[in-house]
Amino acid sequence: MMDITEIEEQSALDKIKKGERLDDRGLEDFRDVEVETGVAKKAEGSAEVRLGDTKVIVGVKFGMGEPFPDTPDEGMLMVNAELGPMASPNFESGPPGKDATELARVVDRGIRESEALPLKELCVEEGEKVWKVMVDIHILDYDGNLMDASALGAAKALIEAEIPEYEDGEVKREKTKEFPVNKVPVACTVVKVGDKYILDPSLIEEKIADGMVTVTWTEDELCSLQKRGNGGFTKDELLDIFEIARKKTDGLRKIIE
Amino acid sequence: MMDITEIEEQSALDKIKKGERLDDRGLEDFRDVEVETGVAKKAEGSAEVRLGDTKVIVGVKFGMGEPFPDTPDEGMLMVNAELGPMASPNFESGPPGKDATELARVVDRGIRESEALPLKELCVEEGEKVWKVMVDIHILDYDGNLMDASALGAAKALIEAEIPEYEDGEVKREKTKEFPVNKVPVACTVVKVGDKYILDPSLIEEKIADGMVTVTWTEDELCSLQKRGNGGFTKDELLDIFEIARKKTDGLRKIIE
Amino acid sequence: MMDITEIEEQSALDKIKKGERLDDRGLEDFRDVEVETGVAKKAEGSAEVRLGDTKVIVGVKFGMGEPFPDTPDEGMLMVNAELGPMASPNFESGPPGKDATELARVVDRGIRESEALPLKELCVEEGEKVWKVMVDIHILDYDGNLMDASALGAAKALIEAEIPEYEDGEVKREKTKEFPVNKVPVACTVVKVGDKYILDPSLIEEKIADGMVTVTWTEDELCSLQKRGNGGFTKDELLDIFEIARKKTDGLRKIIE
Amino acid sequence: MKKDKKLLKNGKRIDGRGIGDLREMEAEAGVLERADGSGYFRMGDTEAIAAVFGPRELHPKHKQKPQRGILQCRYNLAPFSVEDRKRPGPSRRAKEIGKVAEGALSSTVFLEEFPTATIDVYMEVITADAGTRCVALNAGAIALADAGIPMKGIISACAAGKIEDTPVLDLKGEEDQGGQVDLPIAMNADTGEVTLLQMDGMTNIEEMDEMLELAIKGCEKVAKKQREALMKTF
Amino acid sequence: MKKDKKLLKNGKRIDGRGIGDLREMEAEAGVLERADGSGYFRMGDTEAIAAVFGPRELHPKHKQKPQRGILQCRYNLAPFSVEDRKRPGPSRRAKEIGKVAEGALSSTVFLEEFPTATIDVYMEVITADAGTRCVALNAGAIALADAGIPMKGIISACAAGKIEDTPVLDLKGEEDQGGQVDLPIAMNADTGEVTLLQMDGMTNIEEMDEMLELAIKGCEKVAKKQREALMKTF
Amino acid sequence: MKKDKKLLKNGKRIDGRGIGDLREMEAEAGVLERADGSGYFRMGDTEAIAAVFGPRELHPKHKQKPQRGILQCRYNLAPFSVEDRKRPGPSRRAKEIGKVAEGALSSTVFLEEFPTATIDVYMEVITADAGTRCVALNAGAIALADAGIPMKGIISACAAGKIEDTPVLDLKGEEDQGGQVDLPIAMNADTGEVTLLQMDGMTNIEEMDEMLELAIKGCEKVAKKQREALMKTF
Repeated sequence: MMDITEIEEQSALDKIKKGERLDDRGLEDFRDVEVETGVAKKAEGSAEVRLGDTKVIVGVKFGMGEPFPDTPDEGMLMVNAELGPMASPNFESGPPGKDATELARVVDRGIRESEALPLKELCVEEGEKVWKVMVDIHILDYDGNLMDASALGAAKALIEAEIPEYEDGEVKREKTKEFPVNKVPVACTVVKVGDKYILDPSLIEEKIADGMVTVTWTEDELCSLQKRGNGGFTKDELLDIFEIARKKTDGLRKIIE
Repeated sequence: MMDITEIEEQSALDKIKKGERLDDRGLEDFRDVEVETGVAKKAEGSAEVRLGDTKVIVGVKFGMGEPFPDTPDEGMLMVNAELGPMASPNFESGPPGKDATELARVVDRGIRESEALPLKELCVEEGEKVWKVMVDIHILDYDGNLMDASALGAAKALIEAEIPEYEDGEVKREKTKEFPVNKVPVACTVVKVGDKYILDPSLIEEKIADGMVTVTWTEDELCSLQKRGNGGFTKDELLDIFEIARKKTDGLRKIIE
Repeated sequence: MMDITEIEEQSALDKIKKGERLDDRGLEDFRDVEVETGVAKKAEGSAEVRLGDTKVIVGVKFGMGEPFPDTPDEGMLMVNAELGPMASPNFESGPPGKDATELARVVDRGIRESEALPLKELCVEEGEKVWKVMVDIHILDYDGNLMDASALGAAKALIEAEIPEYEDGEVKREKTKEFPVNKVPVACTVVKVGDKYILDPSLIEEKIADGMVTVTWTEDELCSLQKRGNGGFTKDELLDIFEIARKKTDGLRKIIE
Repeated sequence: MKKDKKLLKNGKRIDGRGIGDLREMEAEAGVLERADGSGYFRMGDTEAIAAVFGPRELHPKHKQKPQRGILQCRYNLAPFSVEDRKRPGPSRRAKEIGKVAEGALSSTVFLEEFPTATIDVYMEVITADAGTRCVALNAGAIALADAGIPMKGIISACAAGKIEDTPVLDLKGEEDQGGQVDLPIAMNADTGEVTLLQMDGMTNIEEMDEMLELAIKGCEKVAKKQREALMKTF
Repeated sequence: MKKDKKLLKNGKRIDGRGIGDLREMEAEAGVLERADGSGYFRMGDTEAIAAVFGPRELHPKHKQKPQRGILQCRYNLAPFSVEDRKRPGPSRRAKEIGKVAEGALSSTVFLEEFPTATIDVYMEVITADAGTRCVALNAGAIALADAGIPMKGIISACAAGKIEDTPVLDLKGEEDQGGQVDLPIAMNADTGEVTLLQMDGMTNIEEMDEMLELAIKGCEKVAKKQREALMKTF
Repeated sequence: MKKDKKLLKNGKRIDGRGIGDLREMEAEAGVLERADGSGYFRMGDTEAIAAVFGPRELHPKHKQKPQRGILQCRYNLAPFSVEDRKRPGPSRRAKEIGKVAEGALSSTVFLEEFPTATIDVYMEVITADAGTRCVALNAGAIALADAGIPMKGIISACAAGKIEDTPVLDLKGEEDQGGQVDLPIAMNADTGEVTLLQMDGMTNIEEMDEMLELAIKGCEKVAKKQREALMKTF
């Protein structure tokens, strides 16, 4: 006998085979995307992203730090994600596990590899003092597709962020100026279920996925890939997936720019 | 069927209803208070406090450190408590849990808020070097009322402490001078059981408490409060409790001064 | 009924009583000792040691660090051991437990106490910069006698190590010079089983040991001892054990010099 | 504590409030989908979200109590909720607040109805501008009610304090930094019982009486706001 | 990234390889005794050892799945495997690689044959000179086969990349540092399916096509080497 | 090690002791109430308290042994026991000493009488002036006897050492810092068997013979002191 989850999974699967979805979306449709900014008043930039019932807050804080020895004249980017127990009955308190680590690192690479941030301009004193850009992803409600929601929130929070002045050895948070973002990396996860592709998977749909690829595009370049879950893809499937993601990220980028 | 602990708890409860206690104390009596100093020879100040079978050692060590950025000309106070596995069959090894953390923080606030320590005088070089006053609470035997025992031990250990000289960039532990304590914060926990108040609860009595308030007084001011456990108090009850604690802390203070 | 392990243990025990061993070695014979160097190309020195099915890699890395305050003009030795889950079905992932800690510390003391390393020569700038000699023991396959294998590997890796040049504030790993080792500490663990002594115990033999002593000798001095396991030894037994270990370590030392 | 700035002028505070005024409040129930109950509370710039899961089986089993359930709280500040980014995960301060929050909320829940179970209350502070534990508790109490947990009354919290020797209600960040006393309380607004009480600073019984009086009146206003939010969800 | 050194000259790379050449490989099965299966793989200077334990009972029990087994990976760099000694224990990077390795290997194992069980794959990198996750996976796949785990095909991995605007196969350390794109993949050489795919750097679809083509051909050569190693053990 | 100070003069040590003299000792049994057994031991300025809990059920269950109980030790230095305040919790050194203490005490307990159980020995050093592991073990052995655990004999410990090329008994702090060899042992005073043995420093077999002889005689005196303390509790 199947339990409720299994029955739901089977329904989701049956629907997708017929080109339909449980919530009547088209296979390549996202749920409603809502983006709100200024949600965390102490952050220098923040954004809340909702994809249906999935809800993520991203906050950006600036701080002063010592640069890495191999990049003495560059600011530092740090991305952290917490899958706290609030977001799901299955999450536990404690240090970030594999899922949170992967989430943070995929978002990090999207920003880093796209050279979205002007790291050289974030150097205050070579080898001594550079700005740290600290991006914290806080998951509030988890109904699938954390990757796309988090990447979108991070991009928006960075776009919105204002950098404090640094005067007389102190960070002056009351004085800020605009923080330039060179590129806007946006992620889209393409999910294979049987011989179909779907986008923006709900929690149930993630469970029945045969594999997923999170593709991060800037306006005109592919800057990060991450295949997730079990299952495999042929080369032709991958090339299709990159194109599907490209189109969708163009649309998502418009929402936050 | 009740197990032994439940039977004991029931007896304690029945007694208190009649204004009596298992060990024949009056409701507002402390168990025998014994305070011994100089018990840890490598500490700059130390005290062992016994409240009946409860036994606590507090040691004070001084060290040199960098001040907090927002108080560059003040020494630093650190209070830590270990509820090690020695003290009770129910304590486990590992990092401090909620109980140890609360214990340390309540004792810390009593000392900090009463301005007992001359923190400004503990500055050696502004922004660079200040004394750290490190108070470690070590629980040896746990039969209730760790808060009052620990706070009393901490106050006594600080009164007894002698501060080392700092010469030529080194802490000289062989040369010490007196360490001035401005105020003597003393804690008294008032426990509500039914419609009665009791003081200095044993382990069994803590279990049947409807709520407790730990009240810290200096000679003439109330400097810290902490309601503990479930249950609630009306405003009038609270005002009574503050007075009960005031009288009792006056008595306890005499023991250690 | 005994399980397979118990039957094996019983056979090992019976054999030893008769002066024999499961693998037909003599009581004081080591299994084949194989030592290979240069096995970790990024290490400044490395050695793989095999004692039968036991297999250990030791790597030596040099780094620059601040000296300990009480030895401002000396380099620092650090020895670490990982009993990773690869080496045995019974090892778990996680921070080093008691066994790994003991292993690292016994190897550490053999090197430190024999004054094998010229720590004074490893000072670059007194009180500021000294070389750290970092010895990492990695267990790949565990069939008993990790102590002797690890100590031998550590000695060999240090002998093989070349120290980088330090120029213009940077470690230049492409330029190296010889690293002098003054003494060669070698460990031999003597195991008591009933009234017999055996050397180089296999995993099964370690389980039936009545006690072991790990004895570390340099060419001419005893520099470290560690009694391990339960059981006890009379003084005369101990003096015998030191001599047995001396002879055997002389032989082992020849293999690595 | 810097005391150079004047915090009170002609009985008015830096943001124009009177002695006994709360900051502007906002409350909402049912803000999350996965949790069994959830709540949002804002007081001035300080805001928090809370989620409730349970009653559900307590793990590990040896912590289960045969006679009654337990209520567990996690109080946490988001890394971006404060001036200088906070390391993720509960600090010592947060652990202590989690514990007193358990005391504050447990008293109102009929835990004897849920033997062996746990009710988990997770509170996240999104922006911290003083009064974080009170705001978190207010969100937590809404979440408990939203989860349908049977309760003896709503728990409502706010802080009184002392600035420039004057008892006042609901300190905001600058007042807190320059203040002399911080007195957060939580109250069962239906029974009038104080279920959380902490205090830092130097004071006396007369001032305590005044501050408690202010805080109790504040809690009543908070309770009204919480109830309004809960009404909207029915 | 320092880009001052010329990495390509007349179609040849710093170590003399052509655009589509792998580094020299070495493979061995059954290198450990205690593990149920083990493997060694080397590609140029990068080398790794892997051990497989299982199928065996999964602890804690509440993680067991009634319908199928799970495959768990640990990827770790030895402290002495890199230029500056690495702190022991898996870093954030290593945790992530462990997770994608699970995805890469799980797809080939008949996990439905082992309900409630776990198959543990432990991979240790001994020397790191770029391509560590691929080399570790190649050792891991050999170890799985050596352990007799029923599989749909061997998993083989290698990375393509872009240096000086040119797609190339199997970057070594200096190329990786000066490179523009890193594209590690793992492939089931029997089905042609890509089971691990990561990419960092800026590129476009045409280049991706070229790089994937190079990497897929590389994986086929890796598979040959793995099979040879496994043949020797029979 | 600073060797500028003269540690031996005319056969006398800095505190006036002869070569083979122990420091002044103090011993007490039953110093704690909650523990099943407890002990206190002091040797000069070094002092320790020990508590024994058990035999009691071992958790987690999969560590239980069907044939015999186990004995577990925790050795810890109080943060204020040393010159520079120590971070709370067992260090690497303390973990190792816990392990050798288990070996030293297990040998004397009839563990086969307690299948599946654990006996836990917790030792806390209050003041450390050399010889801490021996003093802790002496307290631990008293605690075991005080708990009524059946034993083959009392375990007694002390250290010999070498200062200025001379074997001596029971080094105090300054001697330890300026010394050449440290040789802590524990002995079953009833059987004469050495159950803990560690040694650091450079020496030879003749010196070892002398030092062991000194230490064994020392342990006998320690045993006398322990037995006196235990007698007082009956």
